[in-house]
Amino acid sequence: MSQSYNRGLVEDFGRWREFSAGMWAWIFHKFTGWVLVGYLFTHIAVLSTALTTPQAYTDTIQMLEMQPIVRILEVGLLAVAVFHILNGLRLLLVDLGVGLEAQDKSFYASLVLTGAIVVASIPTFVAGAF
Amino acid sequence: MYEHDVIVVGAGGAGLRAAIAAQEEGADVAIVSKLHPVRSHTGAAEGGINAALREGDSWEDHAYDTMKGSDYLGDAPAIETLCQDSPKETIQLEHWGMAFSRDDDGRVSQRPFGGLSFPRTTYAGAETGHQLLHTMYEQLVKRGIKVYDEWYVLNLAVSDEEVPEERSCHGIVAYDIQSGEVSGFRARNGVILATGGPGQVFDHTTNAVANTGDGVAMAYRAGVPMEDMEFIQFHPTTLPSTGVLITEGVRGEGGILYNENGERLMFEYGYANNAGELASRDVVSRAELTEINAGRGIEDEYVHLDMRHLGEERIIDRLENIVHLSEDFEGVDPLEEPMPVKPGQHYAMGGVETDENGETCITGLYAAGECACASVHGSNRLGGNALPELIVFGRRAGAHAAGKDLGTAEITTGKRGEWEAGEVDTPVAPGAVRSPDDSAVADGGERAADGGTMAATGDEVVTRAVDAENRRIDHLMTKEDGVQHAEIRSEVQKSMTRHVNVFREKEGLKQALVDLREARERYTDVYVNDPSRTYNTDLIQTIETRNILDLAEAITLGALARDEFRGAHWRKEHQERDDENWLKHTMLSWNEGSPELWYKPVILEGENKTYEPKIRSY
Amino acid sequence: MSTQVPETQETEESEAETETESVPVAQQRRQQRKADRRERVEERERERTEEEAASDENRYHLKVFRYDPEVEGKQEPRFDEFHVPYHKGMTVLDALMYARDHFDSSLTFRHSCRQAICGSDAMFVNGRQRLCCKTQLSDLEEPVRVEPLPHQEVVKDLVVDMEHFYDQMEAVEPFFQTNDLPDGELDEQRQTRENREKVKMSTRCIWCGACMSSCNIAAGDNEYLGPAAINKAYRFAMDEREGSDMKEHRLRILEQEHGVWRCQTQFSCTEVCPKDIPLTAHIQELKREAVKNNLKFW
Amino acid sequence: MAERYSSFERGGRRWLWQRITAAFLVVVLAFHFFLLHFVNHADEVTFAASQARMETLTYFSLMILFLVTATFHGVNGVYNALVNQGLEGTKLSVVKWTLVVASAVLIIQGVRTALAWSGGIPL
Ligand SMILES: Cc1cc2nc3c(=O)[nH]c(=O)nc-3n(C[C@H](O)[C@H](O)[C@H](O)COP(=O)(O)OP(=O)(O)OC[C@H]3O[C@@H](n4cnc5c(N)ncnc54)[C@H](O)[C@@H]3O)c2cc1C
Ligand code: HEM
Ligand code: SF4
Ligand code: F3S
Ligand code: FES
Repeated sequence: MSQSYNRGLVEDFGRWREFSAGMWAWIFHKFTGWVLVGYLFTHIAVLSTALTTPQAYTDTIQMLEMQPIVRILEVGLLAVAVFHILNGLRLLLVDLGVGLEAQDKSFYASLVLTGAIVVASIPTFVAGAF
Repeated sequence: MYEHDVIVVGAGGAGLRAAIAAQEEGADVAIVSKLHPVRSHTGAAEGGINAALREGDSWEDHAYDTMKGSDYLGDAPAIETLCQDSPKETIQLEHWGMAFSRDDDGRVSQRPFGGLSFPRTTYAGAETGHQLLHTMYEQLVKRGIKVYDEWYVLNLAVSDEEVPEERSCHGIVAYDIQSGEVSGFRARNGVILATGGPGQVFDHTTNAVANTGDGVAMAYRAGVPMEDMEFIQFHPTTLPSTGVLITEGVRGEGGILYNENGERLMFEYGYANNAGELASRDVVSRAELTEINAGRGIEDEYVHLDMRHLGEERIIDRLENIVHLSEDFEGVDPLEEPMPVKPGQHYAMGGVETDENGETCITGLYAAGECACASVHGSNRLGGNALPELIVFGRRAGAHAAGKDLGTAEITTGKRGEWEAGEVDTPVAPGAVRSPDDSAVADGGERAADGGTMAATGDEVVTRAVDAENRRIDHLMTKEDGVQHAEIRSEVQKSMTRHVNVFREKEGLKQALVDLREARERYTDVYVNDPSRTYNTDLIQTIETRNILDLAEAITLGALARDEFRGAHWRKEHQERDDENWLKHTMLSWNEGSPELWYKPVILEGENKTYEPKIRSY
Repeated sequence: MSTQVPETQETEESEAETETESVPVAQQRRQQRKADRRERVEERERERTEEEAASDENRYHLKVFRYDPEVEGKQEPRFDEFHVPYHKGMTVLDALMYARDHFDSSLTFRHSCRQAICGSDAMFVNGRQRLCCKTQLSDLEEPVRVEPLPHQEVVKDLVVDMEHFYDQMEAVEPFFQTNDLPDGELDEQRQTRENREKVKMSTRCIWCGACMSSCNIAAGDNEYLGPAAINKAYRFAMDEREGSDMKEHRLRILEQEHGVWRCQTQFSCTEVCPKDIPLTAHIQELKREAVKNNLKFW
Repeated sequence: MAERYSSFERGGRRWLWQRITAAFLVVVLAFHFFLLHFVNHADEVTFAASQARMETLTYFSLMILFLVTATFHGVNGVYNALVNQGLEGTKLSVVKWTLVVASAVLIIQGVRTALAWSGGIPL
């Protein structure tokens, strides 16, 4: 077909407003998944400072944990992880064919629950950094 | 130029079945269709397929019912073929996996339908046509049959001997809608028309927008007579605002018709004291309109069809689709309230004259399905008899075209058998507009009238037809100003619905002819606004409109000529069926531009018995 | 066939080609004249409609996507506005037909049955895949924006190329196959009511392509079979009449890389399907069937 | 027609493993977070504390398993996402092998770290 017209942006991004629950869930899950892999790699990199000397490890960790920004990022990580877990559970249920009609509600529930858990955990997470 | 053994025009139930049959006989077959096969209007059929499958039923009973339903205008050999082959063909569909509704014992379900003496309408929910169409398309995919979809067939390539019976068909000319290319298709063995109904002749119809009767018009202009065109079935239960059909299955299951006063009209006013709602369609349609005209209609427009008493479970099980249709297209939830219904154009009993093998009087040209008239339905079709017609005659036409010997047909085609000339008094001359300039090209009515002296080879016939169509299209496309088809089409539809509807009277019919003449004249000035060769629906519809004109005129001429009341054809001036004078088929031949009316007798002698016309009462 | 990567450049080139080479001069002139004339007519029409729109509030405001690779002025996609007089029960399809028949006969779209069964008029209406004939105008906010189905190549105006969709539908062996048919040509196969009930919804598909168009995965991965084709396979895989050998064969087809596993349960297919087919549920069931089927061999 | 697509390993094993690892991860990840942020506070982490935990066989093997599953789950998820975006052919294989190598490096590095803590497999 030579007569084609690429509607590119119009159709891909112009549509985000019209995305439905399932699509958002997919996007968030993807996003959180990628953040988690990213973190996994960083995490191991940081931990492997233990390979040089024990002191180097302790120093690195303590230095990092002292920084408020790291703590805030950790809260972010928590949010990401919690959402990924909750929505992951939702997806597992969907895979089992359970509650398909309530798929949008369960997505909203994951969001709300994530929010709640994160808010509740903030004190513990930032303790000692500020 | 493309070349195949057999070319099937149209991919509805009839076309698909024909293609499969031809392929089974070893032919190289291709389908050319203006719609992708699954878009064909066969998909809209709801009710079911009549087939005598069960103990206690027999094809003879089916034939008897059909003959009676036809008001004795069906040809017995065609009817008997239909009823004999239908069980086998229906089971064939089952073997191809069609998802029929099932009884408790796992066999296919059957239900009662109007005009049937046995519940023999085999169904798949209220979406039988959809299931049938898709099942057959699946077979097509399985067999790898070539489909040229979104190719609009413009015309047939027929040689031009003086007498139609001596002509032969060598192929078709088609227009690739996506690219705008005009191409010839050479058919070595035969061309099968399966282009469906002409619903667009009317404005309130259950038919699709694509049902413009192209095949009938093409065959007509090539010299094949149109048969019994005046018999148009109006379905008694269509939704008032769109014409969407509410299947007869609703009444088959026990749905009841009420007028404004909440009276069960079929009994209250004695339209059908025995069969009630399940009387034949024409009877019910007239009953409704009589009620409405007598001021007992709701909003003076429709009556009510109530099925609430059947209970939700049964409704969902058997008629679920109806619930959706009524909600989506009329905003009425039939589980809660009765559905508004009124009669709407539904089916054309007439069409291209064929014999029971699907062959027309032109060698190598076949027709099957709604566009054909082997005369199974006579003056009125029974519900559930069209789908078996598609598969039975589709198969026969396909097999015959591919060279299978089906025996000599008992029905004669063209003026080969007994026939008599007819006459009708028209207010204006019907037929092609003779104009001095090249507007006849726009008409598409031109035929190189060299009387067959050129004795062209098949290829030449096709090439010549391609040239003619190219000229027509160029003319339409280059013309810069004029009338647009939409105006003409809507005028024709309005006039037809007003004058050639359920109730017909002489003056109205004449008025319709006057209107049609005017429309034809305007059509010579038609032009296509869209200059594009890509997917030009403006052009396609302009050409379709021409076909609509031919069919509308044929319907009206037949209706004016037939001064009796038979089946679906009601005439104000003639309230009786007249077996003495009218046990004959109305035939109309194009005759180089001027419609020629003639008649041929009905065949009432069946295989074992002769059908005696009886009073048709339900 | 890709809807993803048609490089704009290529498109431009081929357009240029159509312009200069393959179109005969006469045709070009003809087009030019028509274009001029059309412009005048459109101008008039637009003025008129605008006037009428002002005078008559009972009109629906439509914004319709226009594009034609061949016609000057339409090569650059644009939206045209139409003000269509409203009557009760009017659908988007009715409105489009009205606009075509009264304002601009070159407005192009597929449609046929007007009753949600032919599947030809799925379009992108107010940001969602819908069947136009089944969508009441009164359910929509104005202006009603009508666009061709996303993720498919636009042929012209609202017409998209469906070839790819058909290819996918036909890739799953969409036909009944069984090894033991009854002998007699009048003997039917038996099927329980329950089993027919199970496949019932899946048999309703009308090939409209709405689901495929709404699925982000299908948009990204052109080889993904897509919800409609998987549903088609479901229709046969779950049909008892085919027998267990066939079922296994069907699961093999579905299990390929671009088969069921690609589905990310976005549910948008299920949401847009005009025939209310529970597509996601069917896909998920097939995933589980496939896993079960394979566990047998471990 | 269908043949066109049947180039692939059967069975959706990766799909199934993605679910199995997910189910496992829910538990372990929750445990992990809980242990390191609630029971022990993040700012108190030292080599010694980690060492103490790692020296138990159960904890050690759990962490190794955690690492492996998380790596598989994460990397496989990324791979899937790329296939979903229509990546194919050579590009896909390149990405695939890069991911495999990265996972290997990750796991090796992780195991080495764990061993550094526990001072050898804690038997
Ligand atoms: C709403 C409704 C319900 C019905 N219910 C029943 C029922 O319950 N039982 C029953 O027995 N009958 C029923 N009928 C009647 C029956 O469905 C039709 O008569 C039958 O489907 C017609 O089939 P066909 O194959 O002849 O034509 P169609 O299915 O209409 O197909 C026509 C084909 O021809 C093609 N075509 C047309 N013109 C051209 C051209 N110029 N070039 C190329 N291709 C062309 C089209 O693309 C299409 O593929 C119903 C009809 C309607 C409208
Ligand atoms: C260490 C932790 C985790 C990491 C790094 C991780 C990473 C990922 C990634 C990258 C994806 C692919 C997303 C995509 O692009 O589609 C993914 C998918 C998924 N994750 Fe996780 N995840 C982690 C934990 C979990 C947990 C605890 C669950 C729990 C329930 C989970 C459930 C899922 C599921 C079900 C998918 C598949 C989505 C799909 O393909 O349909 N993940 N994960
Ligand atoms: S599954 Fe539904 S949305 Fe998809 S093609 Fe079929 S009918 Fe259309
Ligand atoms: S939208 Fe696509 S991702 Fe799956 S659930 Fe439907 S196919
Ligand atoms: S016109 Fe047929 S589905 Fe809408």
